[in-house]
Amino acid sequence: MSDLEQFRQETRAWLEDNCPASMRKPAQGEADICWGGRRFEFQSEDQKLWLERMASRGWTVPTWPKEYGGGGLSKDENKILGEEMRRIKARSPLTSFGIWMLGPALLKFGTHEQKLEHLPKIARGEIRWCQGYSEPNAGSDLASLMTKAEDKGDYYLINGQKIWTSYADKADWIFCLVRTDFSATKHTGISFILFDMESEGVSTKPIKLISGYSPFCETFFDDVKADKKNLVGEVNKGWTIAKYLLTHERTGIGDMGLPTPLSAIARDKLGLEDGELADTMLRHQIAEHEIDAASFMFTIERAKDQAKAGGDMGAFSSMLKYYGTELNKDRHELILKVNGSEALEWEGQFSNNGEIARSWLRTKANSIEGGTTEVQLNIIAKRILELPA
Amino acid sequence: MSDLEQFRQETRAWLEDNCPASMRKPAQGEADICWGGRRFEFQSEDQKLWLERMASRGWTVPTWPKEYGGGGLSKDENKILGEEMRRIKARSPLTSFGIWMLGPALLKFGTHEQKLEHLPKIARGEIRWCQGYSEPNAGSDLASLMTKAEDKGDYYLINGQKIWTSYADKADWIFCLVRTDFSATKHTGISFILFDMESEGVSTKPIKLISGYSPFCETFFDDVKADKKNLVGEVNKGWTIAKYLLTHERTGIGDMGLPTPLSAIARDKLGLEDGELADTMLRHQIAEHEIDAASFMFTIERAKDQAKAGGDMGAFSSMLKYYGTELNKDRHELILKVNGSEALEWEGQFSNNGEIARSWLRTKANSIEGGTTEVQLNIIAKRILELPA
Amino acid sequence: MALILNEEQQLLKETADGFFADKAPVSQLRKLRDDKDETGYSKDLWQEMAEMGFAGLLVDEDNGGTGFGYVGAGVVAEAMGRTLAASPYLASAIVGASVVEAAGSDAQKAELLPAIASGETVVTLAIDETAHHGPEKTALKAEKAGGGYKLSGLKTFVPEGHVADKVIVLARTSGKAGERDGLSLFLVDRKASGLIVDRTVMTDSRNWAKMTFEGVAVGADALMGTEGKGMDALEGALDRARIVVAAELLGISQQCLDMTVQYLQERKQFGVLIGSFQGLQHRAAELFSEIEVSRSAVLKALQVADAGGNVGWFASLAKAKASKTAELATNEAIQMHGGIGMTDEFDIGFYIKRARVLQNLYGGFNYHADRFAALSGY
Amino acid sequence: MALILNEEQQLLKETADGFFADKAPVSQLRKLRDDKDETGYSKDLWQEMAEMGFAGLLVDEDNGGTGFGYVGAGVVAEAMGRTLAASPYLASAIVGASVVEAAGSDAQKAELLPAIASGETVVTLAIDETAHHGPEKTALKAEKAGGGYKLSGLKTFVPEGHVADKVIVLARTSGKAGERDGLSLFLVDRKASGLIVDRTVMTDSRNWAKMTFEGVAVGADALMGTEGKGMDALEGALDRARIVVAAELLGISQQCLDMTVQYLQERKQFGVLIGSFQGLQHRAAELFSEIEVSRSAVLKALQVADAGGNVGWFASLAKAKASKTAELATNEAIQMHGGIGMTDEFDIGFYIKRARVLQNLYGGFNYHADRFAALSGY
Repeated sequence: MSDLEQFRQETRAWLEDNCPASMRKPAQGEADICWGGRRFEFQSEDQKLWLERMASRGWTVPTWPKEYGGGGLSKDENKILGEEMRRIKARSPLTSFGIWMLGPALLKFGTHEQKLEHLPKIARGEIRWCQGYSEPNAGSDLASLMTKAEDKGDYYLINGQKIWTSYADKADWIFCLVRTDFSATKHTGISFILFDMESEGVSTKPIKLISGYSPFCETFFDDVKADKKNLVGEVNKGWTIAKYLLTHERTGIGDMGLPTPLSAIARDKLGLEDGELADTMLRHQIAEHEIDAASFMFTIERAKDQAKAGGDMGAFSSMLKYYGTELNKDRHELILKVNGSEALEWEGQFSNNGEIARSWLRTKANSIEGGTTEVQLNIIAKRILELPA
Repeated sequence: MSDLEQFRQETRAWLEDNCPASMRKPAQGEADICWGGRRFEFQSEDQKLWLERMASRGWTVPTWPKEYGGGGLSKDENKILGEEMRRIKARSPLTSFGIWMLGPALLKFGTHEQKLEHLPKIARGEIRWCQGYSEPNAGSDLASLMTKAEDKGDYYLINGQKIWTSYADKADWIFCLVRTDFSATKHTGISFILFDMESEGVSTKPIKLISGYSPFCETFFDDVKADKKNLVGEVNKGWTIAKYLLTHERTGIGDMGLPTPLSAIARDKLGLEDGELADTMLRHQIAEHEIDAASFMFTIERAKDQAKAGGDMGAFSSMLKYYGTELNKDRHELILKVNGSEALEWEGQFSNNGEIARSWLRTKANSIEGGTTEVQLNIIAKRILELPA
Repeated sequence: MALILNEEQQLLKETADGFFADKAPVSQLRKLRDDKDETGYSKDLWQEMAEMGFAGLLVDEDNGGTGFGYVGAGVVAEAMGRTLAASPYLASAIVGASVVEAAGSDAQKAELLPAIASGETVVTLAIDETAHHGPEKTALKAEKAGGGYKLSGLKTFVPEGHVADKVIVLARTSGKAGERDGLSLFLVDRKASGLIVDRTVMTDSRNWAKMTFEGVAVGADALMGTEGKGMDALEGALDRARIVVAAELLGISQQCLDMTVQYLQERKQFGVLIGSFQGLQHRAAELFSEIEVSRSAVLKALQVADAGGNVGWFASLAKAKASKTAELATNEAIQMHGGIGMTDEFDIGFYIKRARVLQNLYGGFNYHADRFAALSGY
Repeated sequence: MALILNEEQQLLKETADGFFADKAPVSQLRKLRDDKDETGYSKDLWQEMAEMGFAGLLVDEDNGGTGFGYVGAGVVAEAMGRTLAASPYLASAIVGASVVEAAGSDAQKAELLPAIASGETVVTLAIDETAHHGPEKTALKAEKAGGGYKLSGLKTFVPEGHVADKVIVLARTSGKAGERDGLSLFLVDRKASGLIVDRTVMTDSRNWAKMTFEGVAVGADALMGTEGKGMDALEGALDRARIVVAAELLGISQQCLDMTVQYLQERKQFGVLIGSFQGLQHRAAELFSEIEVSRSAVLKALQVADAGGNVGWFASLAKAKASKTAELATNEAIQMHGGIGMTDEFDIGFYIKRARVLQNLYGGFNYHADRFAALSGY
């Protein structure tokens, strides 16, 4: 038996023994997702147990080195773990910006001390992170950010304001872009720093969205002190890290997994006549959409395979982000049409408090957050097609 | 009986007596259109007779003053003439760039002598005009044209090259934009001048298009002498006249009259099942198209009524030009689909030598000639929406 | 007739624009929503609208209205679309008045029209029973009983149904769901015994109602028009209402464009005004064009509605085109505003929400594109 | 299997790109057209292609081919799309070979496959009888006669039908037009008595043929596969051909983008490079994205074709997506090139013409979107 085969058998057995039954069905909504953090309220004993057991093996972040709380798995082992988890429909034990974003950045740009300090807490779900990038006058144009960090010897004094900080009101620490040199041109003079959201001078204010939800905050820094040891990479060179992370984020947003096919929803709602959707115009629109959606799904597959084969994703991730988010907006416009006036309820049990309409409105942010569609198209035009500025 | 009623009766009687029977059915194609000019070959005696009779009353240009060869009709009388001609399906006796374009410009900007010299010949169909605007390096960007006109005392010496000159190889005279001041900024220093295409130094070369037709030419000027008396308006102020004419042209191209409804073509080709087009997807696409087309038709009606009521068309004509040409391109893509592989024949009697395909290819120029779609959108953005430069 | 507003209509437009900007800015709808107002509109505003004559535009002078007609009604609806003024205008002054006018007996007209015009009585129409529009699909039954009728079944998504005084109900007196024949119109009191009304708060913060008819008894005089021929009377009135809905959608689209253009003129990014980016300029110019083209379809349809007769083709044209344009306008407005457009604090969200409700009301783009094709003979 | 080209396929791609750029640039097609060449392709080129192994990519080694498979066939088709190389590749090496492989008897395979692979024999398929694709619509009759069959009817738009040596004909042995059952495949010599072939010059300057069968007699051994079950064998082969057509369309789209981007990088207007206008940048970036997304659908379908089995869903996906993208790419290329794109002297016109022919061949976007929906169960 090969090592990998043995790993598979052991993994299967361990999961069988350790994954609670209630964790063996897909998350039904926001409430089923474990974000971790100091103030996280577990939805159930099982949810807590599942996190602890997986974290004990480093399997919340399977490919991170063991010394930083990871599982130290090889790519092949990680693939097997994924397969085995899917086999029993096991939920992800932990979801966080620490895992997706800060972790990869620290692994690449952090010092050994920084990794030792922060990564294990991410892996165990003890600290929940948020991202401080956008500012009121620097939305798509991150390079013109104004939040100031003054060098005060062993700490930086931070003043300024961030906006669109996802879940800042629930986060414990922030990774933040700040301007450390105001005389420099836009992209230089920016640094990447970490600090505790409980520091004096930090305050957050949730932003109510048109969907009625408040996943984002305005975040204010008023003479906040950030220890110098938490500056990641070189001072004034934070832009390099930010760019690296944006690429990660883009790939994540473009790749939204496989939702229920639109046509299945339509079949349920509208029924078939002679094997075809009763509404022929909607059938046509859904077919057009699904042709794009299936082709896009294969594009993600191709991009991943290309990356595995050592290809450089580069600005291709901008294409995935742009195309995926536009598709998702289109999908939700069609879901509205499939559901007719029922989709337009906003309150009441029948419609689960307007879930269809609120989800539809939520998608409008897809092509704004994480770099607008316009910014992605600019990047494609300039970096891939090499069109002149 | 009112004057207008009397005018109607007299007009009806005159048309009845003077319009040859063969001129009482719509033009079937290019060959049926009378363009006039020195070298025009009449398709029939009737065609010639009809032009002469109408010209004798000034009714080839009914609203132009009588002293310049026009009919001197009031707006109301002109409307009645149009109605009476449509009543018997009388063909237009004469079509020309002189009537559409140069005439209105001369009436507005020309001297009495210039009007006396040129307008009657246009009215009688004796001189066929072409328009010399675009140059190889000044397509959408007319203001950067390079054709040079040097002041030589009583004439200008013209050197340079024009492109996209419609029917230059068939025209007798040209109205032409030339640069008279090279030190001036782009829009100033341009003059509007007329000269004979038989002048020494003028040569033309038809451009073969992707449709296989050659309606446009390259036109070369090599030391051409143009009499100063044929400069229209002030020297270096030709841009004002060009702009006035472009607006005229735009309105003309946007307003393409009512072609056979797409749905009628599709009904003929594809047949109905239970009263609906057998191809449901094509039916949907045609309905979408026809909703836009009908709405656009009413937009032309509204624009005309607004103009009649004294409203200023202004940049609205850019919208009509943009929308009308894009619609027409879409229409021909759909005609291809309706006709399937038959539409893709290029030679042979069955397809009338590929008429469907050639017409489709012809439409691709709609959104380029007379100011590209991009230029029209720029104009709307700047002049109507007042967006910053 | 010239395809422009005449002087009288132009004056009405200016009056309406001024009135709603002054009396019913978007902040009024926001407040109603935040207060969880159970009416969903300001009764004071509605009274003022009635005093302005807006409730009686479709009611003739003998019955206390102005008889201004559909062009006028559309002009006022467009103004309401620009500020999202909430009122039972559409339900009562447009749909209610049109159906009463088309199907009512002299007695019903005399009773209802003056009350509609004065704003005293709110009338609404209950047609749909499923999430997708289609009058012919009506299954709600009206059986003869005791010299009158007994109504049983369900109506859903009835605009302002929670507060309407009178409900005009499309019911089946014979045949089966899907058939055009056998449908009849009945005038029912909202407080009638056996009629259960459930208020539903919709995405646009307005209120619709579900109505359950548990054997609601009405007299023979509740029948409007000829039994079994309800669709003949209803269709023309409903088509006219669709055109007025299209006019409100037009107001929404125009307002979205105006707000967006203003934002593009003021917002800076990368050190320059974002309105100078050609990508955004072209999209704004395309949107402008679509709105102007929609405007023509709507105005033409309103004029034809005033001229009388069958307006089905024009109504489907206007509703389809205005719906498609409103979808584009609201989506582009949100996207071009960037993050700020996503916040509840900013007004644009109210427009996209109202737009989808109106797009869907009495048939969306697909319904009307299909009907347009059918009425065009293909 | 990874959704990328493997080393061997990558090498083939580079070879094919180099070969066609060198041996069959667009100027070759232009010359064939201007010379009114009655073959419509260069026989020398075809012979060289065969020597390169391009004619035998789908033929196994025992029969003289390379057995490279569909991914390889698609890679070569894409390269041909980039230079519009004219040859009977699609008709003979793809469709011909696939159908013979799927439906032919051992004897037929032994006779035809080596001859296809060597380029010696050109085989084509005759399906359609009207302007709109639909194998089931076949009405051309094959009646039993004298131990064999007699074929009567019309086939139209047969690619390279004017020069093909052998024609595989879909004919009806029972049932009526519209039915899937009752169709059979026959191998007919183009020069058979009673077969009238009319060459048609198409928009793309290539040649198709109309074929009139006036009681063409063939032997029993002309039947390919089982009588009445022709569609079962044909469908898989036809679907694979559709995917290869999609690959050629992909090459056209890519070439249009590349030419356009180059033009945008070089052409000045208003004193600046037009490629710096954001309006054009965004449209080019959108086109790039559509092409990449199409590329994935095409490659996936080619891989599934090589894996064997039913590929209908993938074929319709790839053909629909590639067709729609090619329509966008050719239209955008023409528009962004401005006036020069309209001239015959410039090459872009050749691309838009070839694109529409291929979009239409074996079913256009609508045909395949409809089929995609049906195969997806709605």
